[in-house]
Amino acid sequence: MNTTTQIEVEALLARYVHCIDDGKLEEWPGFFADPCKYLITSAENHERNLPVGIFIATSRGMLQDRVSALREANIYEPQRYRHIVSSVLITADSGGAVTAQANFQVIRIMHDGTMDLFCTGKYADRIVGTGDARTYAEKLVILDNKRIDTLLAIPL
Amino acid sequence: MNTTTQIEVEALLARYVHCIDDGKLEEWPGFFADPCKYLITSAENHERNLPVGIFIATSRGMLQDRVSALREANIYEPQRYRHIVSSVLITADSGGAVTAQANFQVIRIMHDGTMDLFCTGKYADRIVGTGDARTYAEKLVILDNKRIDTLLAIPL
Amino acid sequence: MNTTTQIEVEALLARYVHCIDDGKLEEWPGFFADPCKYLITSAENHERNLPVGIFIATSRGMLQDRVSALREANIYEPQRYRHIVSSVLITADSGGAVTAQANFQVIRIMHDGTMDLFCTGKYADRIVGTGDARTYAEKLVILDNKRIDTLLAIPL
Amino acid sequence: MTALQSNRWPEGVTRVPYWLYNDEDVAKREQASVFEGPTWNFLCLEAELPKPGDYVTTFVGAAPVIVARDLDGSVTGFENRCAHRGALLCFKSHGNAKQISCIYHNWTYDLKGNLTGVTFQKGIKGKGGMPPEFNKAEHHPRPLRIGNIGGILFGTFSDRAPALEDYLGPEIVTRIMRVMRRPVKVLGYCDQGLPNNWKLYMENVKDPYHASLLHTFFTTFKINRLSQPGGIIIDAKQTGHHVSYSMIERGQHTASEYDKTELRARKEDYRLADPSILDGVDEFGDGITLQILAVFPNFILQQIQNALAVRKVLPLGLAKSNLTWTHFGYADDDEKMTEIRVKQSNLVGPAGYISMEDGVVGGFVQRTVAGAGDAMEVIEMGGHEMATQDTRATEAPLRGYWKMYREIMGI
Amino acid sequence: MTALQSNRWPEGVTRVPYWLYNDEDVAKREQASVFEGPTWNFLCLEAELPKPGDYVTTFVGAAPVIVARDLDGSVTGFENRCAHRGALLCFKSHGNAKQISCIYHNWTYDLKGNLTGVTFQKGIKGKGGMPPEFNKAEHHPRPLRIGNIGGILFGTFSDRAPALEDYLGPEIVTRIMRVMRRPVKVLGYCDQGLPNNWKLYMENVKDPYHASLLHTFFTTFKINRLSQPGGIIIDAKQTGHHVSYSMIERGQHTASEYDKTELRARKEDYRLADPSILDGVDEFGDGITLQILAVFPNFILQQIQNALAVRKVLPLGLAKSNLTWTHFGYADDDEKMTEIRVKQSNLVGPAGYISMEDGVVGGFVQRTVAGAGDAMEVIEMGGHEMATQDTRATEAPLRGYWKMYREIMGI
Amino acid sequence: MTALQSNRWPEGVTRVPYWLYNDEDVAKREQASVFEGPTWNFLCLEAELPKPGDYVTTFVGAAPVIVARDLDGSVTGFENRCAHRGALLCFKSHGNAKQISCIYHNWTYDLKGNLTGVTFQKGIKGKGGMPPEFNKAEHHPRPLRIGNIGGILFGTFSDRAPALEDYLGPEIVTRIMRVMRRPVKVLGYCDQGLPNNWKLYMENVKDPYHASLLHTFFTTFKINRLSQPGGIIIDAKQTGHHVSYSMIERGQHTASEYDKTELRARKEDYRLADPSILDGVDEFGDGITLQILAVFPNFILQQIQNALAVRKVLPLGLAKSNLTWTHFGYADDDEKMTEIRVKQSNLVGPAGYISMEDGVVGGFVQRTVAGAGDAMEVIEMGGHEMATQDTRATEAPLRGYWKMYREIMGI
Ligand code: FES
Ligand code: FES
Ligand code: FES
Ligand SMILES: [Fe+3]
Ligand SMILES: [Fe+3]
Ligand SMILES: [Fe+3]
Repeated sequence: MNTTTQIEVEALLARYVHCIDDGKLEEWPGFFADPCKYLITSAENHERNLPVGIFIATSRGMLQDRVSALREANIYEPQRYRHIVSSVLITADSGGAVTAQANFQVIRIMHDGTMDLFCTGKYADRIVGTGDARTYAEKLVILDNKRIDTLLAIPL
Repeated sequence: MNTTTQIEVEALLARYVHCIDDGKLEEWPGFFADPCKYLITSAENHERNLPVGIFIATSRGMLQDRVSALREANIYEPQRYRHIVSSVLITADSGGAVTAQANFQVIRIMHDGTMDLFCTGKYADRIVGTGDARTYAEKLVILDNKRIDTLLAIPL
Repeated sequence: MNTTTQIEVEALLARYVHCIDDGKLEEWPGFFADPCKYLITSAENHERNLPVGIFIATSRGMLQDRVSALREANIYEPQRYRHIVSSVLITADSGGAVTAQANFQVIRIMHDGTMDLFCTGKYADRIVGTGDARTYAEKLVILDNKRIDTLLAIPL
Repeated sequence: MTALQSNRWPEGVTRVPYWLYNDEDVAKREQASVFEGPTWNFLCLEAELPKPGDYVTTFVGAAPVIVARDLDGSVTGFENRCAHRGALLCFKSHGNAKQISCIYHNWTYDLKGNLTGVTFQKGIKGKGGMPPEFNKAEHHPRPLRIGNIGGILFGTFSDRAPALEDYLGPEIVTRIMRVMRRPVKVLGYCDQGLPNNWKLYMENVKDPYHASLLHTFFTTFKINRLSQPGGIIIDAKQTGHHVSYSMIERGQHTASEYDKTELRARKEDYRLADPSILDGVDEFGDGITLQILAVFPNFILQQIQNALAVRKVLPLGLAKSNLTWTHFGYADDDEKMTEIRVKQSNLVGPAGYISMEDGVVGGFVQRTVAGAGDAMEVIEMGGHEMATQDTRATEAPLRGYWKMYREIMGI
Repeated sequence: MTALQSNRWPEGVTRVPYWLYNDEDVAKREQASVFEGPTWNFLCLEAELPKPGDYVTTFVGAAPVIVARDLDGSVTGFENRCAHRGALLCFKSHGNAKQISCIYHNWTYDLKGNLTGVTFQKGIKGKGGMPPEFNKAEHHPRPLRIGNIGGILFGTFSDRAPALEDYLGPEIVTRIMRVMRRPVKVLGYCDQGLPNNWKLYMENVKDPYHASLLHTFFTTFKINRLSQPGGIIIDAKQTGHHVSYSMIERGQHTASEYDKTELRARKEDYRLADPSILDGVDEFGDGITLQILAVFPNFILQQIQNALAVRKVLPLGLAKSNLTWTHFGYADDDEKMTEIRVKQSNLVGPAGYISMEDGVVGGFVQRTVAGAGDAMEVIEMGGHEMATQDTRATEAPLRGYWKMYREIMGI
Repeated sequence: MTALQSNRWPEGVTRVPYWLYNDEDVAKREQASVFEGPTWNFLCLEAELPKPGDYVTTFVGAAPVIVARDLDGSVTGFENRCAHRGALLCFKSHGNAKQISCIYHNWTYDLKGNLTGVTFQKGIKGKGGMPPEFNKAEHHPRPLRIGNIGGILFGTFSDRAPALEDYLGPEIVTRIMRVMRRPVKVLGYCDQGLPNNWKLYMENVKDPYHASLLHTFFTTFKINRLSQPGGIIIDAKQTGHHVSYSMIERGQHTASEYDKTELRARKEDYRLADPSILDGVDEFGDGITLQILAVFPNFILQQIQNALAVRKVLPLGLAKSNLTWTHFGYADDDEKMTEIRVKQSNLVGPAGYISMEDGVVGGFVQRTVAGAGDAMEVIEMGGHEMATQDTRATEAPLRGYWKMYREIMGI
């Protein structure tokens, strides 16, 4: 296996989750190629090949719109996420594109301190670029849980 | 420390948990040497040197039987696991055998979407072989929680 | 990025959490420089620049006193932690000091088997020394949850 | 003494006491009188049962039920509880079977819910078995009457429930058929956990007043605003159903109170970087961009531009509920049309730009209930009546809902 | 009004209402009338208290208790609640102590539960302290009567409970002693959380009818099948206890209804890659490969081949319970014998090949209770009586259990 | 029938039944009679509302409330529930606003809680809107009376509550002002979840008897021991408040029962590696190293050396509660003094060397309640009276607390 690629892909994911957990959402679209595919869906929909999930974006613009909607338009209680990811596994590495999957869980912490296991699942990623300049051409967020508690505002 | 060994042992564990979480149980026995020791037990039993835990296998055959029982014989609700592992620590590396421990937690997700923290604990592994051909000669799954909710079907 | 540093910092954290989870608290102060800053606080206090958190130590002696108080003085039910950490991100590396952050979650398991998500948060570390001799000159344990269930005895 | 026992609810429906959202006895009576009473409960779409033997499991309130396509092609339904010792008969969300066997002791049923086999009824080697007088015909799960309107399947345990079409009334039927005009296909499922009593979600759905005030996204992009043409339809019999709709503003927009009022919800300067999400088509040819239709007690049919869905809310205890979204399109949609619906699904669901807030606002009410004592909601927007009107500055649909609720609950 | 108050349970035990599994008042009365009533509750094995000062903490229903080996060698038991202001006296699962000190104010007790010291009873420097009339002898935790049968310790809070041997009856005592013939040692502990009311697990244990139908593994390997010789034993006094057993088929297996019936559970072609798990020994010399013995209200003694265990189920609220498994062998087992028991432990417990399903089937019933209203279980397999019989195609043990339950609960 | 209905509590306060900690009706009546009754509930520190428009959200029992600094500079308070349909008005823990707008339908309120705007009250284009007779003045959240003692803000919903100073009485006021002598600033917040009924924490706080027995750290370092000079102060009117204090031992320590008794809590040989935590200053000049002051029903003011804090305990259901710690210093503390308080904060809070045990001991009692039936606590240390005395070997403050509780609850 290629040690460097492994560590770089892990580092990309580390930067990605810290970006979200630190609330730097404006930087989040920058982790993606443009056009791209970002889809949050449930394992059930994914396995039954149903196209409608929880949220989809096919361009950086749609990702930016998500952020501005959260900043400007939508009302939701102050909350933060804590991503715990593990087992980044590179499943293919050819011609500048790396395919990888990783396990994740997200704990949602409300401003009043309430802490809940919000969701778990698998990232299925296609990564383009090299070194520290890698971006996600495709990021499927496949949730194990088909129930979302209350609402899903912040991206996963 | 030996960087390569560290990364290979982490990769072995990553493949192991994705194998289970992706439901590819038929491939699971292949992660073990034959004969081997696979024991799921509680920290309490482990610390009191009590031999009976939750499940034990001393051969690949017993691991295969576990899978066929789940496929053919036993009745349980559709469910999946999500393993989150961390802190793979190599505690010994001598003569082709590596001893390592790692923390884990398993979230169980039922087909209806119910998501529970199912168990947490420590993997205590003895790994034989080299490179990508490493297998578990011994894998102790030491659970922190002594209570198992409902039933334990899928291996940990 | 510096692969070796990344792996060494991850290994330091791995040893740190196994030390606590294995109950070897007497070894815990040895992970810190002397003097040092170890502070457990909530994200709320941290963001509002409020100096009082949950626990603070500014010397190895204070860390040792924490351990002896737990061993000799304080009464609390037998319990253990399971740390799950992820996304170790090195944010600066200059002149022998490395700054890094990592996500963590701690599950608390009581002697009767009760298992709870005890807290989640971020380690913000300043690490001095080199190779396997690195220690924490500063370790901020910034909890997402502002509520602590029952009591906090064992360090995080 | 529980709140229900002391029944502190004055006449009428312009006041609604908060204890309705936090009382065990109310919940128990709702199961008996509302869900198992003379009402029709949404079960699933007929499109989810294409082949003989297909079944889906769901709930009528708290009662688990099975809906199946019988081998003879008819749709059947019955309680999902074995007549022997009560085990769930089907524990998967959906499947296909020629008959249903209980896993506990292997009693078997046909897809109409008739008991067809009792294992060892005659014992083994002449020992044990059921007593001679045991009669299989007397033992079966409770059957459901099934109603089908445009491929939407409803069920009731009650003989007193009128025929489904009469229950809905012509105004509602017309509006259902407007959407269910062609065969549909499921595009995706989603469950949403709501931090509130199930009725608070129904209040939200039946409240045209909040839409442009709570949901900024709505108003900002003129998908909907109170000053747009629109209104509400309430069936003449006032049986607790309603439709709320709005349409594209043709010609020039005339100033109104809406525009004069200072609203948090108005951000005229706000624009999308990628507006493709709004590239919809007027597929109904009537300019109606939004139609929300609710059937008592807990069903919603949604058309928001080209995003179509059925929703159902079920209680999970007193202070939680589960909202199920079934997104659909038409069986003959081409790829392009499906892509439009997929993108517009970003508007709805738990992460939806215009439905996100509905996930939490019920919780905001629920959190004030414990301290509310005998306090009551004030439901006077649009006056006291509960009739069809061409404004959405009204809470008439809520009043209609509570009127039906009081009748059926006998409080 | 709660279900218990309206007591909707017709005469007899061939029908059992589902509301018994979901009613607060039932649970409260069970604590007072069943667990704290004239019954014997399993505490632990005597082998868990080898040395003077050893103690174990457990529960009698919801009441925490301490079982100890006193310094004089006798076994004692009392409620685990300080007589001062109610703190738990011992909060560890087990330990060893010469006396027990409450951590809150340091009141001390001997291992018989007598109050031996009250800190500052006379005050400090003549100030404060307990009033002169305070008499230590009047203050102590509630004592438990202890019964010991073959090294299995039981306790009761009730004076009305008959002596343990009379409570069990000779048939049960004989079958207990068959297993407890020699000193035992604990091989392992396990807790299992059950998603159902505790009584649903007891129903499952007392139900010989389900074994070969629910548990495929059982039948596939002929560890047990209904057509094997076997039966049930019910004590003459019908006090809610029973034994269910089966034995190796000697000679040629004769066809029976069992083999003719089409059963999910039969998979003759199914084989093990490593059958060493089945290498058992007939250590009792009577060919009985399975003996399940249940004592009212919540104790089970298990022999499945060479896998021995005691089990106890305790309520955790209405819809959950905790099942404790204590696996054991004989003190004089050699390594080889222990290895056999360890491997066969794969058959039982929460992951057990033949007990796994029992962890969820009670939950399948619990999930149908909320919608069940006044519906009732049908318990007629084997007719209406509740006597010993040589078939396991019967639900007689359930009827015996419910008969005792109704008497003791007074419903 | 609930425990409260059958009210099994004999006269007096030397016995307290455990069912008080586990009864739904008790909890409901506490909300109506204790928290919303003629008592004063701690809200926050005035220092948390420095600027006009600043607000803090908190609770009076289960009722969410808003405390604000009005634009006119006065402190106001009212229930955090919209007068329309009950949504929380403010959902953040704190903030600053000129007016308060409900997010649901944008009804607006001034910082005194007056309803100032009803969106579309006159409808839109002459359609809809509120009925003409609707009068804004009749609709507003329930107001709180505000009391301020030394910058500690209290509130009450009740007109029957006496003025705050009369409620507290001169003895308590004096001891509050001893600490609140100068303007304060918040140094940190912490919430602690307690595994017990809220009253068990108040019992613990009002119990001087346990301090040196449960808390080893205390005694080991002579921060406090029962033989040190100290005592308790109870207000003459016996309204359920109290102060417990201790001071440095001057001169030579004289032997006492304390030293003769064998106590788990005494470990003379135990020393700190870094004793800087104990480098405090006698900032009050009276040698009092510890003052714990409790105001009925749920407020605590703490001085432990230089660690100052206010605490408040609120019920979270029957068996859980939330304890809020607000650590503070004086506005004019220099860096060195702040550092001292920061280090000494290690003594208190959920991880505190001398408060850690209080987080769990209430849970130890709670766990024995389910099995306690009609059993009662024994509260006789220090006799039967409830007066000021110069010993802390007494439970007098508990008796005072329960006396007030019985009066207010009418049981
Ligand atoms: S419960 Fe269904 S067959 Fe027995
Ligand atoms: S509660 Fe046990 S000594 Fe006070
Ligand atoms: S609930 Fe507040 S404005 Fe309607
Ligand atoms: Fe809405
Ligand atoms: Fe079974
Ligand atoms: Fe204390």
